[in-house]
Amino acid sequence: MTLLFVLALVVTAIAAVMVVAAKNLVRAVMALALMLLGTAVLYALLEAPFLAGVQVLTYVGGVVTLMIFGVMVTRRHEGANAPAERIHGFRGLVVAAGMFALLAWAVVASDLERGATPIVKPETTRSLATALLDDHLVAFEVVSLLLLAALIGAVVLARRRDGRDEGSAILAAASREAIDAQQAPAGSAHGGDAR
Amino acid sequence: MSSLQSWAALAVLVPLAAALLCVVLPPLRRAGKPAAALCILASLVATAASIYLLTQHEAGAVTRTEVPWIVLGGKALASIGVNVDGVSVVMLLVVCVVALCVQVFSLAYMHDETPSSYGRYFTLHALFLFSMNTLVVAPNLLQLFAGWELVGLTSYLLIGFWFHKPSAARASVKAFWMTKLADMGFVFALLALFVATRGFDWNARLSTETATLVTALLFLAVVGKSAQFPLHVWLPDAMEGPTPVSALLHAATMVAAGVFLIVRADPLFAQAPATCEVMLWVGSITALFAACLALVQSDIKKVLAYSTCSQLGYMVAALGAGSAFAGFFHLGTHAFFKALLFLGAGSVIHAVHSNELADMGGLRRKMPVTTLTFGIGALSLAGVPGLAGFFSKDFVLAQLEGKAGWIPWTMLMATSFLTAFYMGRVLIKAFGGAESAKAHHAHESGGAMLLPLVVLAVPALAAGFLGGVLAEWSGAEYHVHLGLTPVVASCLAIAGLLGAVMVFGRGRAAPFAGVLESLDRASAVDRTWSGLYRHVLLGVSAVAGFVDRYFVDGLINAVGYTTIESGARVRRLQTGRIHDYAMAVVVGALLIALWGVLR
Amino acid sequence: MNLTHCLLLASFLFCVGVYGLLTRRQAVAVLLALELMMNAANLAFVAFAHFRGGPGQLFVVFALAITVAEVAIGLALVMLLYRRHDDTALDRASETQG
Amino acid sequence: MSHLLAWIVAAPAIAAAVLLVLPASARLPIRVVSLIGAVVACAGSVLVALTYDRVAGGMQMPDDWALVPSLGIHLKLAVDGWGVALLLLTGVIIVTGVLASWGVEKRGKEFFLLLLVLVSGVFGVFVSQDLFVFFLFYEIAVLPMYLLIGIWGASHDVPKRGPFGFAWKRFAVGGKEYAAMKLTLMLLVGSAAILVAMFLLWKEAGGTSFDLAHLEQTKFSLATQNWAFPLLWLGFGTLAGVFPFHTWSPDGHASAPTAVSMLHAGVLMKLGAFGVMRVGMVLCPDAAANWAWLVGGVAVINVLYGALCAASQTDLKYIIAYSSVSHMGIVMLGAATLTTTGWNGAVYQMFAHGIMTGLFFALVGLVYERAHTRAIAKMGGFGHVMPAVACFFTLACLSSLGLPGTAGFVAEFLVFLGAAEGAHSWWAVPAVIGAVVTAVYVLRACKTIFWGPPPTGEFAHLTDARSTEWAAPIVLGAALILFGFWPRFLLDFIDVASHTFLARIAPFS
Repeated sequence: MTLLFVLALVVTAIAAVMVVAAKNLVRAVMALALMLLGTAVLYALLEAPFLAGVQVLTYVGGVVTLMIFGVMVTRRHEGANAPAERIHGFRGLVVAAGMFALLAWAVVASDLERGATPIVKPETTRSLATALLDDHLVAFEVVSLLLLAALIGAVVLARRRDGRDEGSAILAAASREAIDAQQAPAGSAHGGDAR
Repeated sequence: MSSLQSWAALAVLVPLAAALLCVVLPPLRRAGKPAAALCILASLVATAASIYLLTQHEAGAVTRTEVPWIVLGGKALASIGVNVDGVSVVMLLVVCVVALCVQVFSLAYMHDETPSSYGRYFTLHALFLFSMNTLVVAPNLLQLFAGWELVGLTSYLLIGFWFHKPSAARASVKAFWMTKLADMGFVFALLALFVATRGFDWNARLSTETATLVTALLFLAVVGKSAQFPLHVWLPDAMEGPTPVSALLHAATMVAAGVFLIVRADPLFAQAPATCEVMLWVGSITALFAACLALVQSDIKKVLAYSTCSQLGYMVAALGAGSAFAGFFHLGTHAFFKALLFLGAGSVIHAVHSNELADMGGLRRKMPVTTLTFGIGALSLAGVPGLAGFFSKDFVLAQLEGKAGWIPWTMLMATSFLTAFYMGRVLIKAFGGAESAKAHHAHESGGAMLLPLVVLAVPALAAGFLGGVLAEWSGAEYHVHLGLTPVVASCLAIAGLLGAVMVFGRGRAAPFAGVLESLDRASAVDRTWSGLYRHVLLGVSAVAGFVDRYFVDGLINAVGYTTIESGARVRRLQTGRIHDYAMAVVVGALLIALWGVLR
Repeated sequence: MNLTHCLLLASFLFCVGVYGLLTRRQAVAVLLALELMMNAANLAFVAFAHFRGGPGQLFVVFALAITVAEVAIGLALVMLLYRRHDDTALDRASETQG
Repeated sequence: MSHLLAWIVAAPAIAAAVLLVLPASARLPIRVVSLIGAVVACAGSVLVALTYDRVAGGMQMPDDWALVPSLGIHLKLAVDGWGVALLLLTGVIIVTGVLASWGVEKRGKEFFLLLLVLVSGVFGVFVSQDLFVFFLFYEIAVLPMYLLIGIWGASHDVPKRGPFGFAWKRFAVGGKEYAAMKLTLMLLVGSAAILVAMFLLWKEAGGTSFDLAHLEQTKFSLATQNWAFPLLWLGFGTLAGVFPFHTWSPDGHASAPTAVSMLHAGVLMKLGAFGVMRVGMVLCPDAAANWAWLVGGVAVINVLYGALCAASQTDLKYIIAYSSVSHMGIVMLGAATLTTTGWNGAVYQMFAHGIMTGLFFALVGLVYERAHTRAIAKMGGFGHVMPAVACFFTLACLSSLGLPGTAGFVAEFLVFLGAAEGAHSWWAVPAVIGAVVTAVYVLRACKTIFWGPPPTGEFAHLTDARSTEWAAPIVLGAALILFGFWPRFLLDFIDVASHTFLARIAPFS
């Protein structure tokens, strides 16, 4: 059991680093998917099977695909590799490392293991469901409203006012790019757009 | 209020009514002649009232009525009213008579003025008479101060009557500032008196050093108003005003207000011997100093101005010697003959159209009456026995002989010689000798100008004999005795006159005239005053102005500037990029966590 | 496998997410990093629910819902950003500069 | 007549409301409506003066409307001796002010609207007996100044000099916008100080009511008073032109149009002094006694320093603005003496100086409208072309230098007496010297402008005062002489109130 736990742990960690360190956006999203799967395994190990399932369904299924769409649609002419440059690299690292040091010190110093009484009644999906649907029914309904609002909001935000759809924008971009290539064959215009 | 006070109040309020009428009804003032008539009528009423008061007044009686002017918490802090006693009655008569003569004289003298300025002239005269009378009949020092300042105001307005002349404008402002500077003393005296006695009465019993303080401050005001030594520089410049104004204000009445104040506040001065000592010396110095300068003036009015300065020095010296009556008697006689001299000079100036003695000469043939009256005035001033001047001046010298040291006595003796000498010079230069070009077609002035001269000549001759009556009224002892002083004084007077005839008859200059002329031109005192004004006062105010505009205000501007500047700098923090904001959030969270942990 | 390990992993994931948030230029990459951080939090919840009991899992359910909503809106904003700047680099959009 | 005080305060405001309705092009109706508003208020204050029972004294003609009962804020109006005098002053100044600005061309409607709002605020302050409403009206009186100076003002350039020259980079010192901004900001900082002190006192008095009578009854601890009084003194003092915070006044008045500077120098600065005495000194008697040396010391600086600054100015309006600072110093000096004579002198000086400055600024407005320059060096011999203006200007000069027979003398002499008999009698010396320096710069200005040979060139055809322009000089000039010859018309009112208020301080001073 611990072997599986360690394995999942390592996979999740590496995937997380990959998400952040990947040069190519698509690879980053794939890494995120892997990380989410790793987490789902961990949930299962921590006797939260329902969550693991939900995790896999919503995240890996929904969110990751959504991300892929996001990446693909918002790319002009970099082609497949969709570079993701980094800025303030060093400063970000220092702050993140500082935060991790603090959190890690807090977790270790609070010595959680001492006096850890084993839990008497394990949390089952049944008890989760009853908690969700009768104790916290109101919260449940509110969350559904929230999701509906998010849904409508996203649609309204992203609607194109000028009636042309996304696809045509990409086609227009691609055709423009083709013309550029003919006129300036030796042009370096790769990757970074002229800032 | 018994009839006496109502008459005195009349003498004060009628000129005020005339002045207010002229001010409130501009058409009346602009018409000129009607305004003059109204003002002269007011002066007539005032003179009649003063004459009536004189006849009704019995010796030694003091009647005073006061109306509360400022009432604080039920108690009358200050009050105004009328005070009729020997001194004020005589002074009222002197003022009103001289004022009437001067106003009648001005009718002709100012006839070539435009009607509106003619009206303005007489309105100011009425205002002056009101102020002088308020001062004369004042029951307490506060009302006396009010009259004092109002007289200063009318002097400012009348000196600057021809305000189109820049020199007249400067002279009037100079006169007002110098008297206002000196009046600061009067204000401090009133404050000290009020603190000591919660009142402004001159009969107050004070401790000697408070009395000395009050009287010294009052004397400072007198030095300013009566043009004593350090503060006399404004009087010669005041000759810029029309000659009748110089006659009335700057010879007979206004400048005498200072002496009148000392006579009025005699109970206070009696308690302060130290101040009297100072007065004695300042009076003597002024008398001698002014007499020397009078000797070298080429302008006839300047000669008379310095002569007034010198005679005022006499009166102040007499008061310093402790005899109030001597000063007052000389004040009375001096008012008459000095006014006569000035009006005489006015008549000559009117005929010759110039103030310079050089333009005059041999006028005795063309202007007999003026010559005669001017002569009487000059001899009376010189102190020739028998005339008014002799009696009053020698009485002053007699008082001095007894009480003061011999130095002031000798100084005043020298002054009486010099007085005779410079008056002789004026007589000869103006009326004797050959006719100058301008004097050739001069002609005698009209009746309106001659009548006042004649009227004033009478007291110049006879006033001396009234000494006894006056003394009895104001309760002082007076006797004419032929001791050493009167004889020496009259010999000096006659010697002065003869000397003038010998020296100026043959057209030669006075022996040490050169020195005096250079002294006069140098006018060290005048230059120090203008230097004080221009460099000290304006200098300090320029510094204050700069400090206020560029330091105090600058500080406020700097505060404003730094606020805006720091605002601009802080604004640069908002870069608009999300990463910076994210970094700020994370670092902030981290710091709070650290603070939580480390605390 | 105990609570400390799980929490250590959760904080590691969280800090990696923070690193990603601070350093990535592309808007989508930042959203990914955010996703990472949210998951770290959920992991911690589940770990506590497992080792100490309590309604940890319930929180996770709601957290999931909220995260999904956030991603949807995030991506809509990214679309707008792209449409306006032809590029999803976040530091180009600095109109709010003071 | 019931609700008289309410009518006085409301009349200008109602007129302003009516103005809102009128079209901007209706030139004459606008002016007539504003005049009616002003005249009603002035007539009301005269009626108050006539019906005020001098013997009884104290607060009379009370009106009371609850505004915010929970906090204890009532629109409580009543008038005391001081109020009568200052109402009269405001009434006279607003009527003459409206008449003096008959010829305002640019946006006349808004000008008169703001002027009337301002003056209703001033009326409110003098009669309100509730500290909160007092402060409310105080703000109403101060704020319109910003627009009035900013829009209708006149700017002039001030050369960049001195150590703080860098500030010129950020704003055009001397411009009308600069003057308006500085004036408003400094007065608002002052109001902030007042607000703090106000709540301090309100809290200490149990936090139930802002009524001044109630606040007067509570015995404030010395600590609170030692905090509240300086705040109130500096807060109200800024408006009264107390020394370090007076620099808004010269710029403000020099840039303001005629009627605004008449109202501001004439009445608003008295608001500050009234505030210091009525709120500061009456509510915090011990602190007033403790700090009297400072208030008096600064006032003495005000008098002498203000006079010296005025003597160095070349711009006519600046001379008069600095002279206002100097004369307000005399008011504060009178207040600092804590003697009945001093206090009566201070309030009488408020009245006398209000009239005097009103007259000065009205005449300066006349000269400026004709000669279009304020530099006295360029002028000369105006007495020939405008004799009436010359006469009234001389009268105003004489009153400001304290000549007996004018209101200025009575006020200044009472303050000098108060100072002499007060604790620090040496204060009288610089005050009197200040009066002499005033005589110097005032008469010098008069000589430079009105005396001298007749003007040639552009000034040859200048005309004397016309139709409505006669109102201000005649009314104010007559007031100066009337209250100079017979001060008891006003002094009896003021004296009654001074006694009641000073009784609270007497045991401490």
